[in-house]
Amino acid sequence: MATFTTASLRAAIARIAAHLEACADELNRLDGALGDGDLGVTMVRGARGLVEAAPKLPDDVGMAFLQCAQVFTKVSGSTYGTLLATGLMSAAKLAKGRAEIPTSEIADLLGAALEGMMKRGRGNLGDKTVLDALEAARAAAAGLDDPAALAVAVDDAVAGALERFRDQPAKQGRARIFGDKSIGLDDPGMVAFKRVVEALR
Amino acid sequence: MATFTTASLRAAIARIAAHLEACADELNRLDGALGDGDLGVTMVRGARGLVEAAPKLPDDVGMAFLQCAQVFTKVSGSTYGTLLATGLMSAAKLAKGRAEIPTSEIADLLGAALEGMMKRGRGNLGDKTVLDALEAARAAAAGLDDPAALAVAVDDAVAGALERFRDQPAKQGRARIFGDKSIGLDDPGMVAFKRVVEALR
Amino acid sequence: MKKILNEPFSYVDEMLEGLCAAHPQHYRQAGEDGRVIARPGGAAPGKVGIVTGGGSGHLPVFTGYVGQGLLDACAIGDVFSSPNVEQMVEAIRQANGGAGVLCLFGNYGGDVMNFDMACEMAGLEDIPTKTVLVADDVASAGPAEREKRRGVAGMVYAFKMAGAKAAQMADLDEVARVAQKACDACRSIGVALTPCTVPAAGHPTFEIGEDEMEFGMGIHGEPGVWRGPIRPADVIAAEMLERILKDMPLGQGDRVTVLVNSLGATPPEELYIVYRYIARELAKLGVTIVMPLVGRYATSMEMAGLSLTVCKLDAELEALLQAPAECAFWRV
Amino acid sequence: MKKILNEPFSYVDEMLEGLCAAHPQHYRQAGEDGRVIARPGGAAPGKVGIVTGGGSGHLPVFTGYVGQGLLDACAIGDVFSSPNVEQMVEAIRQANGGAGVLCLFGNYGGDVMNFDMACEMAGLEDIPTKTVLVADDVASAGPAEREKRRGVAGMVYAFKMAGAKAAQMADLDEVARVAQKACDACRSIGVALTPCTVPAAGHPTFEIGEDEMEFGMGIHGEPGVWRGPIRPADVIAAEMLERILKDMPLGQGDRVTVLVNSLGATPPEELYIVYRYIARELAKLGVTIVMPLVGRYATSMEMAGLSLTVCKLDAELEALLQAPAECAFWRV
Ligand SMILES: Nc1ncnc2c1ncn2[C@@H]1O[C@H](COP(=O)(O)OP(=O)(O)O)[C@@H](O)[C@H]1O
Ligand SMILES: Nc1ncnc2c1ncn2[C@@H]1O[C@H](COP(=O)(O)OP(=O)(O)O)[C@@H](O)[C@H]1O
Ligand SMILES: [Mg+2]
Ligand SMILES: [Mg+2]
Ligand SMILES: [Mg+2]
Ligand SMILES: [Mg+2]
Repeated sequence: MATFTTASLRAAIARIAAHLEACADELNRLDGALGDGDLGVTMVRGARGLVEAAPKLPDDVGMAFLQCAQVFTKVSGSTYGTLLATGLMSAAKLAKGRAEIPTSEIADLLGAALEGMMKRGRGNLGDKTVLDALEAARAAAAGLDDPAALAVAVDDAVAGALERFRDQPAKQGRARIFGDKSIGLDDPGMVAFKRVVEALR
Repeated sequence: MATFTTASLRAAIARIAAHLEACADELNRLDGALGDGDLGVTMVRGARGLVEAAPKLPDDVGMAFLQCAQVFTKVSGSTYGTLLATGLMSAAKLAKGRAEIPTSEIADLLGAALEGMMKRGRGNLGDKTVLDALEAARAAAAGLDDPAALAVAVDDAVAGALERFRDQPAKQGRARIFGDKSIGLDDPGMVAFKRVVEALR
Repeated sequence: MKKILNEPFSYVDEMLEGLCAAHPQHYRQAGEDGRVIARPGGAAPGKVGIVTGGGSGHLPVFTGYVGQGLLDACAIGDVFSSPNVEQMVEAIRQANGGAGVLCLFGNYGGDVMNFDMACEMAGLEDIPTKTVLVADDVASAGPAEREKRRGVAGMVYAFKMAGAKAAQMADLDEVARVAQKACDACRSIGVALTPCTVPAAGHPTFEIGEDEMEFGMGIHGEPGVWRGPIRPADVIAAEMLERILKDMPLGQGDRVTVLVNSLGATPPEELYIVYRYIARELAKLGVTIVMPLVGRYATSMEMAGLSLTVCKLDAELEALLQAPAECAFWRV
Repeated sequence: MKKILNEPFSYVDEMLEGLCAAHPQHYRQAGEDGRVIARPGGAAPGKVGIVTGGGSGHLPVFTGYVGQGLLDACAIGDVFSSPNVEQMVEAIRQANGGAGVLCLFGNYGGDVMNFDMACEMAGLEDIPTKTVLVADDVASAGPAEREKRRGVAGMVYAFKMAGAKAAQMADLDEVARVAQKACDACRSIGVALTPCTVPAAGHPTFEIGEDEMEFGMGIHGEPGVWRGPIRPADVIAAEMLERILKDMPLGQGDRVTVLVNSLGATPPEELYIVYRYIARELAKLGVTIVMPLVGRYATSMEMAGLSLTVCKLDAELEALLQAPAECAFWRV
């Protein structure tokens, strides 16, 4: 049975961080079209913070998630940073006290993160936000216990979500005030999530 | 020997006031070109104040002048009002205690007014201001004791002063900052004084 | 951009450095990045701490109201941006004198979310917190959706009254109750004549015609209720008062306090012209004005415009309003 | 014209009505036309009265500084215009508590002439007066012609120090001596970024490019020393300080007070950025800053820009600076 450990987390951080550096401009541009254009900055700052924190992350996966959450509470005052911090903190509660999480439980961690983030942001599924990408990832991960298969399934699912929501209007955050002008444009937060999961494929 | 009395002053006020009402726009316009455009307003307000004050002016010509001076302290915060008030007050000091002033002394009253106004405004003859018109009037009045002849001489002299200064630059007040642009334009304060004396011709 | 600054990205940090240099008796920088302003003497033991936070560009709001009888700490974001969660947690720590901390701030999405998380994290550090949101802008939502309203200048009264209650050593529930009561008693509305420029953006927050005003606009340029030619002061004042009274009727014998607040560029001369109208009209209704404020209390840098806040008083709020208080921008 | 007003010609009278309605504890309208603001309690018997006056549009200057430990009365002209002589005489009467009256005002031609006449008329009423002119703007004339300089924000210190001296029941000569000493100790210089609009004129006082500033401009738009692209805050602050120090050298051990003053629209955020620089530089020179002021103390309605005033203190001036004072705009 494959498991997720702090070592897996360190490896993931390294891959995600490298990929996000390359995606920063794209994310700033997408957020610039539907918001204040800082999403790339948020992601890069967060990723760099994670890289810095990685060597000292504890073996308790829950506590490791908590420290990752704290990184995101410092990076910026933007919504996405706080939502990611919230998601990581919710996952931390579930993982607390354990040094190994079975791959089959990753869907539960994603579910916990989703629940925390919905509560925090008072957002709903269908609003065309990162929440919808996360829910797609959770559903795809459910029942899978091979890490590689899971990574592929999750990335494909998030791509599908992007596809599905592209022609809907945004109902949350700064993008909402653009109303129907957001139709046809990808939600920057969903794209950011896509960049994260595709780095793990 | 002809004399100047409070009755003469009342008659003069009536003629000056009527004429200034007709000249207000012209004076505002002239002051607008070289200043803040309020000179017509100052003159009309002053004239109306004098008309109101006229019936109750005392027989003591000096005290009558003092009350006229007080009218001008109220009409506005502009230079011209204060200068006229100063001139009237200076004349008042000379005339104080007398109900009749020989016409031959009018030049002295004008001289006293001029001196007071120069001190108040720290202005000099040759600055192209009301002072130059006043000096021309004083010089013309000197030695005359027929009121009608004096009125003509004074008006002609002020006209001559206007002529003489027209092509010089202003050296005092707001007009000064216009520098050489004031060349060719009449000084509004000199014109206002001309309108006063021509009303008495 | 008609602004006096160095690097746009150092605007807030340089401002805070100057603020603390000028008023060391009132303000102290705290936190890893100096983005928390706290009282120089530290938290008062046993007193409920009051914390606020929000974007920069609104001085005296938010930072300026840290002071005796007012706030204990403030988390400071970039211009018009929420502070981050860690800054808020640090502000909560700085304000904690062992009796818990009230988070009292304007109802803006980012601030709400971040304070929510910050309170959760403070909880992990065993600091009890309560949250009260200021939502006084009647232009931003109807009475049925009051909880969706933006927080504007009314927060000054909430700071004052809650601050006075905390200074009396009331407990956290009591301080939160008073803060909520003050918020419930306030109604505000603003008009904007010109935009302002966020330094990092470098361009005005919105466009508006040379003879236009926007009625009901928010302090970050959030859309208002109408845009049209600039009206006379009394006509503007009448509509502001009417909209406030529609939401919160007042009559004979009522006591209120009133704030006529410049959004920045509008000079006190014009505020007094408006105050004159408001005072007359309230007098006609038999309403007594207590301790009116006329000036710059909640601004948007160099934006032209003004807001009116009416706060209805009962004996408790009136006493708290008049209790002593002191910061660099206001002394009671 | 981005202003909130009714009739341009009622701007000043409506402003004064609002001012007195909002702060009856500080201000009372007097005179036939209400254009004098005096202390509500009347002149203090035996105390030297201090009177100022000038055009409107500079709040808190001039009217705002009537108050305890400050001024006793003020004559108020239209926007940017001198009050008339009668208004000044009335202000002198209102301030006269039997110990004579100091006329303390800015060095502007119309005001000087009118106060000169007003003092003469007050003399006819047996009220002894003395006059001290504020002439602190180093941009307006070189050191050889100091007496020709315009009076700007430095007058706030002259009001404060003379007001404190009068409150100590000093005689007229002493109060005038202190006022003159305060004026001699002050140097100011300003920069303007935008003009303002005189309501009755309806158009801006001057034109300036979107990226331009004018260094050394006066508060009515009087020409400055150069016009050019807007520079960084620290560069502007450095030139202001340099010009002041050239006129009044300061060094190790000197004590000063400093005012970083907004001309109106420039927000406190930017004033603090500039104060930060000034405080650092003066510290480098070994100069100690006492009770700095940062805010809107002498303005030109909605003009953008700021001024720096440095006032060199000796023990006497420092004590007078810190003596209690209170008006609606400032409390010490
Ligand atoms: N209330 C919300 N709940 C969930 N997701 C949200 C919410 N608001 C915004 N988002 C997501 O956050 C993304 C924007 O993040 P960010 O740029 O940090 O926002 P901002 O700069 O406006 O604070 C959006 O594209 C969307 O996916
Ligand atoms: N210092 C001065 N001495 C004498 N006359 C002066 C002086 N300054 C201005 N004047 C006269 O006053 C006239 C302008 O008067 P007025 O419009 O009242 O001035 P302002 O509106 O600028 O105060 C000028 O045309 C000039 O004749
Ligand atoms: Mg964004
Ligand atoms: Mg953002
Ligand atoms: Mg004029
Ligand atoms: Mg004038």
